[in-house]
Amino acid sequence: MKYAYFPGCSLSSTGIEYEMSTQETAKALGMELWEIPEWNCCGASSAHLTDHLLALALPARNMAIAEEAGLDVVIPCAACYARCKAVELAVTESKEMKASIEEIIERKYEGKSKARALLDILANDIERAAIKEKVSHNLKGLKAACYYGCLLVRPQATGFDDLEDPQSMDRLLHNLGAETVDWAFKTECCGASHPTTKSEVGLKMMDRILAAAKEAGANCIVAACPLCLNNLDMRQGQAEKEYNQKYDLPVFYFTELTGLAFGVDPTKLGLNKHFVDAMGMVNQVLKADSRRGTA
Amino acid sequence: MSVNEVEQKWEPKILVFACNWCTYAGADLAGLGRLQYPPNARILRVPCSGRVNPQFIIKAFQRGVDGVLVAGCHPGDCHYTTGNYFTRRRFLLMRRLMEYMGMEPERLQNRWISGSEGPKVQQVITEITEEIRALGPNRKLRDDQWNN
Amino acid sequence: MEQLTLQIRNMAKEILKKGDAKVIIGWEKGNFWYVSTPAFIDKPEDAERLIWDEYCTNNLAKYLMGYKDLEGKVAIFVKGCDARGVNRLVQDKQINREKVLLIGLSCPGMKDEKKAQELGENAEIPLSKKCEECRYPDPVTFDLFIGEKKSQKKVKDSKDFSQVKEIEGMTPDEKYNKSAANYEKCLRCYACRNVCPACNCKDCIFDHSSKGWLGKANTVSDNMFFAMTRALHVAGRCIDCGECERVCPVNIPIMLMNNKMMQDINNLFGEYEAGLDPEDKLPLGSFEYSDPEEFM
Amino acid sequence: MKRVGVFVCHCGTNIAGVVDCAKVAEVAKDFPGVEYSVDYKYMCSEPGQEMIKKAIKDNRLDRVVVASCSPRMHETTFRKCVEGGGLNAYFVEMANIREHCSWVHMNEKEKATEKAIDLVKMAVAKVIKNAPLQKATIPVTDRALVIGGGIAGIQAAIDIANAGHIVDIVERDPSIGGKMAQIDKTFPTLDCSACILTPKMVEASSHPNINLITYSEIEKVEGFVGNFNVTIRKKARSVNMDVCTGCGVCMEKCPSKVDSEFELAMSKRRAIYTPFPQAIPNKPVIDRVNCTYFKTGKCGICQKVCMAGAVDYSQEDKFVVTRYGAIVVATGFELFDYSVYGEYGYGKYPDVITGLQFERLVNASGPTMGKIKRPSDHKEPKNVVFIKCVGSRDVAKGKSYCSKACCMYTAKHATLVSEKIKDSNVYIFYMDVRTAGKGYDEFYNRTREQYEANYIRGRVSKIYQKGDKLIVRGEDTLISRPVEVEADLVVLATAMVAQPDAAKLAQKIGIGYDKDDLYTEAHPKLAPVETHTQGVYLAGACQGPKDIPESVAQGSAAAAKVCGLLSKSEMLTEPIVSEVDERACAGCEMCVPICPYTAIEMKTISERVHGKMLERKVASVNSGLCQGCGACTVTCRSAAINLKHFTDEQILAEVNALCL
Repeated sequence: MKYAYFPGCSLSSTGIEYEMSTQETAKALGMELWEIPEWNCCGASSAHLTDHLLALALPARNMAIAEEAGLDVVIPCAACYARCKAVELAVTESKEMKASIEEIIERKYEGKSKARALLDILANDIERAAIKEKVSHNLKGLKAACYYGCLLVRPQATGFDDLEDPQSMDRLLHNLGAETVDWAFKTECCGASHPTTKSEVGLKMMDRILAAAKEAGANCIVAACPLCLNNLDMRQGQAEKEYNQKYDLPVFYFTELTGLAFGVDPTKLGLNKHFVDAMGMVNQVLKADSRRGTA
Repeated sequence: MSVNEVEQKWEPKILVFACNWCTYAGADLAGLGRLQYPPNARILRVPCSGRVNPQFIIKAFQRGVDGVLVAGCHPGDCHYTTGNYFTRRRFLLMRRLMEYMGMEPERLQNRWISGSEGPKVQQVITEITEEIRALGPNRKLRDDQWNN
Repeated sequence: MEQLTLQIRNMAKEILKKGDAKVIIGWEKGNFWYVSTPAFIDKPEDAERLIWDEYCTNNLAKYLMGYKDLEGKVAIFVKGCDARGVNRLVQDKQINREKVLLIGLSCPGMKDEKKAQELGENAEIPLSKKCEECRYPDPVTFDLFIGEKKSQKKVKDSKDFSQVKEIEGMTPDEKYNKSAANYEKCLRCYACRNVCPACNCKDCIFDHSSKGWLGKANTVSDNMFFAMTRALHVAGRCIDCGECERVCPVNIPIMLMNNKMMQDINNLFGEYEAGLDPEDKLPLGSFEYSDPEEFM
Repeated sequence: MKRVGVFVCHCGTNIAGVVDCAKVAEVAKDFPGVEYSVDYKYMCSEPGQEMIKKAIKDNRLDRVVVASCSPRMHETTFRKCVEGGGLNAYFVEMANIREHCSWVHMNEKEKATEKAIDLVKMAVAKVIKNAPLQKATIPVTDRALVIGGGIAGIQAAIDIANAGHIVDIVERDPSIGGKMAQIDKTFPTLDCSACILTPKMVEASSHPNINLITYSEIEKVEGFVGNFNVTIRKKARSVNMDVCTGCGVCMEKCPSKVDSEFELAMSKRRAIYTPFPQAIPNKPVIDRVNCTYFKTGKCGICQKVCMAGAVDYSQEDKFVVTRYGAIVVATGFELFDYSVYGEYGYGKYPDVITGLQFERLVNASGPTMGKIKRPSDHKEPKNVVFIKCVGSRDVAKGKSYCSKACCMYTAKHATLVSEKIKDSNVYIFYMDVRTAGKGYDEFYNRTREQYEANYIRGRVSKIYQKGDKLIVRGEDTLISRPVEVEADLVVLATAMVAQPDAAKLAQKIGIGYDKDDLYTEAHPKLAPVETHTQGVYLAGACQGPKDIPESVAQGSAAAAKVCGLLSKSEMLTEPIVSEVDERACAGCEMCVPICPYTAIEMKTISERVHGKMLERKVASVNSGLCQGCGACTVTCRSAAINLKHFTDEQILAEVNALCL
């Protein structure tokens, strides 16, 4: 399986664990990731609020390069994915739009090369068996609240799973031996863009999600978006203070857990880089597993 | 009389196929309302626009009409539920074929005119008459034995 | 092709011997090296007459009409265009698919017999026009097959309407003069109709001057009525085999009309290619509420 | 050669004031075939008509053209007139020189006269080719079929029966009554639904002219107006209706319990059951899917306990064919399946229920004896949220239309909650409040003011379980603020939709249905209960969402139509129908799908070809079904199918006349 790879800006900075774990997981699964040369920012959040055409042209350039190479594009970041998918649809739906985009990027983009979310591929493309056979460490003991975030499966057009109650990540984690909880906040906005500007709004939105996860009996949250994870992980402390709660819910990337289950060294997955301690739970799980192994 | 006299005396001859339930009734309504329009159109009554065979139109041009209007109920209002949907398909194609053969598009027109649209009858027939007048007499497809 | 010819003959013998079919429709060599004509074989020994060469241009489908009431099966050799012709007749309820045995042959594209006549035997003979533009050299339906299933002939992935576009670009008068010039030549010999698999009426309106559709006199006006009416009658049903144009003794570009209809049907009612699936709804035998609205 | 008479009418000055009628009559004399031509003040008047009749005799005329007003006005008049003159009624054509000429060209007398001449010329050319047509008479069977035993069907049946006609009601459920039987109270009067419905059910069942055919379905419908042959499938009841006394012992003793359809799965019924206590007929059926005996061959308790020996496991489905003159379709509606709404939890929250379930919860004979208890823990809810337009007015996930009754029944539910549960709070999320109807808006206002229901204008974006509460989140669009309600019970006003098999039934009967499978009326304004198939009428929600009064009204309307049809023993059919020239028909079947009335079917004919008999298929027109639109004629390449009175030849003659 060879894919063009679009990491997007955050994966080399705040989302470094996502990058590390994505690479490790891909390696383990024999996915070849060809990083798009000279890729540019997808323009998420800022661009499409200012200029519709620009917002499509930015990701279009990356997609075009991939198309020239004849590859579909795999994208870990939910925001980047949404933008790339948007342009793929835009050019296939309207000849006019295609023309004006191609004029800007001075490249052809037919929409032949498809934008694919990494989660979609892991959960829906790769055979259940193929995943299971790679699992060396069963993640039994994890009760994960799968958190898809607001724009991975929305809107219907760009999404690849149910809008209100998606299941892809749940399926993937089950294959890794983890439990997942049924909760109502899978696609609720985490307010990531508010805490700095309107913390009372942002933190409230976040607190809801943490509370709901706890109430549903989860002992960790699993995310598929660097911004969400950053928010839920880094600002969990603030939220706890604000509403004097105690959640201590580690927040994982689904790729970290996949890598972990495949037997990759936790530090190679960046599991030691979290704000809410993740290693503690990781070690528990690993210990429990080895115990089961010996027993 | 001389040729250009003929030309001067020439009046567009327009044949209108009108469905009995909508357009024909609409034309009656125009009458009741005394809505004046040019006397060039001759209305031929058919039960449904779906009854109008494109072959009639070619024949009409062969015989020497200068323009043809095929009119029926609006989509969804057909007295026979679906007749006008077939009319629409047939004439979307027919009009393109006529143009392709060299007929000016104005010479074959289609309209949806309901039984309540007297004013539309007036407006449409006026428009078409003027368009055809501007084009002049039709010689295309004309069968010479019908030279009048 | 010699090799295939032998297979064809053997298979034909077999079929007749076993009684799988009463008659076999194929091709045999005509009076000239550049002519192969339809052959109708009903005795095993006659199978030797059958051939397969680059002049088997005729679409055989229409000949099935002659065997409608035959008890037992008719076997027929089909290229791409013949097969679509058979589908046409099946969809028009003229023949029963169960009663015909289709023997598929993938077509390399046939040579232009008129050119051949001019250029002579050892010249390089070009493909005939219908084959140039053909996009289905391989039969779309068959029961048995002889030879390679995939033709070597390269085909365009979409139909070429450039000639139609060319005409559409002209002014009305230019258009009219062109079509009038074409149909001035028409003899109304009806060869185009007789060869056409889509022209399968029991009783053709052009045969009755009494009904008032068509006068007896051969006038440009009536010729054009004939041409346009026929174009409308085969619209959405023409299987694009180009036989009408090939057989026209005065070389009228008849496909210019049929292609126009095909193009517009695609644009107006969605891509459609007749003769691929006899179960399809006919473009002019159906409608969509969402059809383009121009009439207002 | 035909001998045509032309009669030009002045219509007082209406025509003569503009058109030179004398000239028209004069010129017409020279038209081919015209033997006699005259103008007169009022052709439609008594003397005018006499003049025509006389002219026919004196001049041996065999065709007549009247140049006057619109045929839509006087065609029948002059058809009668020429008939009186001894000609076939269809030997007259009219030239419309008033509406289409004198009235619209008042200032162009000369041109108007020319046009009038042309119009007469066309009419003459056509009339020469007119063939004699006879209105056929077909017998009308004096028996009506009502499909569906809901309130609309019951009302229709009673009215038809009272007019003295025999009516059969076919109901697929074991009892008549329909949805109304499940409803607790009716708006705006709040009188009990059962109290007003059951008398009607009883009246229907005891009426000498009405036969109830319950637990039965329509299998096949053939024939046409006045003569429908309907095959009815009587499902095996496993209970002999003639001997069963309806004592109910079997139902008490039956060991296998299953969800009750009538109670919407909120309580159990037995495998041998009547759907509800007031069921009519009040005799049980065995639900074979869930019956232990039919599943395992053991049990048989009901048979043992039945004193009358009515239980009969050996019964089989029966098919009966009956002939009807008219059919009323009153198959009603189903409720929209709201589980497509993820925001409402895909139906996984037990305390999110539908309005109809709520009806059962407040109903004294319902699963909770009329006490409002929520399904999950049978606690009495304090905060109740109602959400309107669930599946209605939602192009994305539901139906584009408004279900019409929801605004009112939600208001009704709100009042019932606050009447039955003191210190309860009611919240109603709505898009618009539509309460058109007598006493309706007043009711809605009472609900707001007197019962203090909180109406919140906005959609609900999410419902989720938090402890034993349902958190309902939405937006109040009037103050554009998010709102959150901690609810104990959520009631959804789900859309009224067509029965799942509505389209199938429509195809059996041959009536039209729209994109939502609702049956289409012949005309949205002027023929709201007729269908395009003569003799078939619509009543109730199968044609579109309706409340009870509307359904009842339409039931009576349909009944009136049926009575009009059945009041005669014979009916005339319009002779202007298509006909097939079998010699020319190639049997391509192109015309068959075009016909909106399924009037064209293929038939096999045998003919002698070269001395041997051969069979082939040709189209044939059922003149009872054909309405004469002529759409088929254009699809026939060989012009083998033609429309009488509007034949190709006639229309061509008019075209030619115009140009000669």
